[in-house]
Amino acid sequence: MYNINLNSFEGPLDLLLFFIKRDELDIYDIPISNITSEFMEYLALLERLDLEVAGDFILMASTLMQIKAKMLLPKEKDEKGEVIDPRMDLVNALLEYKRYKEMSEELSIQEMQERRVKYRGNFIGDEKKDPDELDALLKNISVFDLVKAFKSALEAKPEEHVHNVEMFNVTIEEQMTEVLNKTDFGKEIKFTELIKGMIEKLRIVVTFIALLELIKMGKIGLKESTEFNNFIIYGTQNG
Amino acid sequence: MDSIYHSIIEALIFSSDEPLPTSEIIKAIKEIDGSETAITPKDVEASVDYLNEKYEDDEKAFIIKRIANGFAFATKQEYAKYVGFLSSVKSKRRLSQAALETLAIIAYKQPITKPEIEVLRGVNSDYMMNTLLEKNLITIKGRAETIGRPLLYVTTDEFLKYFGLHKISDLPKPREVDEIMKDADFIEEKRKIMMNQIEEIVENEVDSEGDNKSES
Amino acid sequence: MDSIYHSIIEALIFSSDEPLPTSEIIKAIKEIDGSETAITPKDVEASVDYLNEKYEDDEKAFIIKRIANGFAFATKQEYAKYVGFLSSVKSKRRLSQAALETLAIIAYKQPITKPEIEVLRGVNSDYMMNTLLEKNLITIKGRAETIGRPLLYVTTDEFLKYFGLHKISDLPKPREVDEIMKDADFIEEKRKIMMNQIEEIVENEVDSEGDNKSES
Repeated sequence: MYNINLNSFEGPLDLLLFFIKRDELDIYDIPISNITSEFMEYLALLERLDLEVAGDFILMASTLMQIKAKMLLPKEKDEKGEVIDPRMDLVNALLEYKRYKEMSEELSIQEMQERRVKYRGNFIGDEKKDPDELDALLKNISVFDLVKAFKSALEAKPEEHVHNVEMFNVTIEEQMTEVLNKTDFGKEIKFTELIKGMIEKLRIVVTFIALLELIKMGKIGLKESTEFNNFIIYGTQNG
Repeated sequence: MDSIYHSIIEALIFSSDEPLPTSEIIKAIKEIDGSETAITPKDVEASVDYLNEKYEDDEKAFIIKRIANGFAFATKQEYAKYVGFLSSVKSKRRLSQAALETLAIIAYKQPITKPEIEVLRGVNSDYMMNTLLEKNLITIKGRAETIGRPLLYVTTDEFLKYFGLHKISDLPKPREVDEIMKDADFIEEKRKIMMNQIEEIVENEVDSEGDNKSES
Repeated sequence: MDSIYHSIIEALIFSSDEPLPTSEIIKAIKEIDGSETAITPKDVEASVDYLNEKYEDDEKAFIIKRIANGFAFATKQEYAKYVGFLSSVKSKRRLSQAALETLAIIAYKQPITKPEIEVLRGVNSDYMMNTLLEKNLITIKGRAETIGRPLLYVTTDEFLKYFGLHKISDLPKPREVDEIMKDADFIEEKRKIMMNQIEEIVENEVDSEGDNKSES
């Protein structure tokens, strides 16, 4: 990759590392004057192409010039009396950046390997059954939930049939049979579906009592539905 | 048919997102191994039967089923209880989009009443509120002084912990969110075009210098 | 542990559409078979090892992988060509160098703020952060206690899944700065060898991806 592929420079640090590598420079002793002029040539090239030069590159150019100027001045010393190399911060930044650039190579390897692996694709065939102990069944449903669902079912009914006082024969036993038929062989039915089409409040009330009776007998189970004020009824007997 | 194809067919069915028809299996194999590869629908059927016998012998928890004109892996019925429990736990655990939306409104507008939340969301939010209360992500803190004195909801410490925040004011500000999500595609596109242009020119220049060792 | 649990664990992992943590496996088993069931995380680990040995012996096309803090079934690399041809899932574009670089910094230094990332990379990283957030490879988790209280970024489980890692500590350790310049080309060499090994297959994959070749 010694061809200059500008697309692969992720920023000024990357470009500087490229120069260092290409010219086999000692990173701890960068010829700051040379590298600054290389860097400036690159910026000039961008300008020649009439392209907007990214701020990050301009910032680096000014940093390089600052270092270059400092190199010409008498050396500063720290508290211990040791000479401060004006290039030190830049060198540290380059090394730290290089470190993560390496790690991105590692990630790239991981990425390639992982792309060759596929996870299981579809799950529609899996047999699923909710745990069928009574405890688990009623775990998240309280009597309060039942009453709430019942109440909301009643409230949702249109009021117009209130005056139609009719005689109709519906018994708890009949409704129990109906519920059992609908939940035969472990089939499931939503409460709202069960009472769908029941116009008379009395029929809903009787059905509800039938439900309570069947739960008591352990012939059906209830479980939570994702819908508000609804629950799912299902048979616990196979046939 | 070479026995290697048992494993290839196994891999294909395993990784397919849909039940995989015989024709697709043959197509994939011929595409990779060459169109002259001798493999017929009968071979595929035989291979699946062979695999299923092996799973039976080895007491694997899964088999290959014929579903909707294709083959798909499925766990066996014996394990339905366990699998069912797992999936019910999972569906409960995931914070749905609706719950998240409700939570977001409460987090940013707290303290807030349920009617206010419902005006903002435009839907009844009883179920969501219950879910969030159950998960201890929100709680009730007093009543509003307005008519009916509705309950006021606030987020909990659990909420802060979950999102790694010290206090509520640490939530990203709407302005910050805008900034994070702002459409930077434009800038990136521009950069790419620019880079491609320069690349060409620089490569020409470098080539003419003549001293570049070309690797890769 | 009873050997029946091998099959149950197999079924549980097989049926899960996301990596399944040990704790979930134990929970499901105890929920169904009773809380007194004697099964420990070590048992689960041993069971997975046992199952994988069996898959190896029986030349199955898949194994159980440890990934994103859990277990998941996955095809072996040998079948990449075939499954790659079939599926569109992985034909996503690979991450750009800039994205990988930004991710590497976040992965190793998390939690980290955007200003810190930009100092390390030496470039404005708005676009990259935005891309990584959108791909759900990173997310926001709280704020730093420093001036301005900038947002803190961390990697996600999706990140682990994308790179096939079990946990963050599985990432190769970065080398000390001193070592880096001594043999600067070490990792690049390693990558090249790696690349050559799988070049052929990757090319096949790229070919079947068809349309996105603009990155290099």
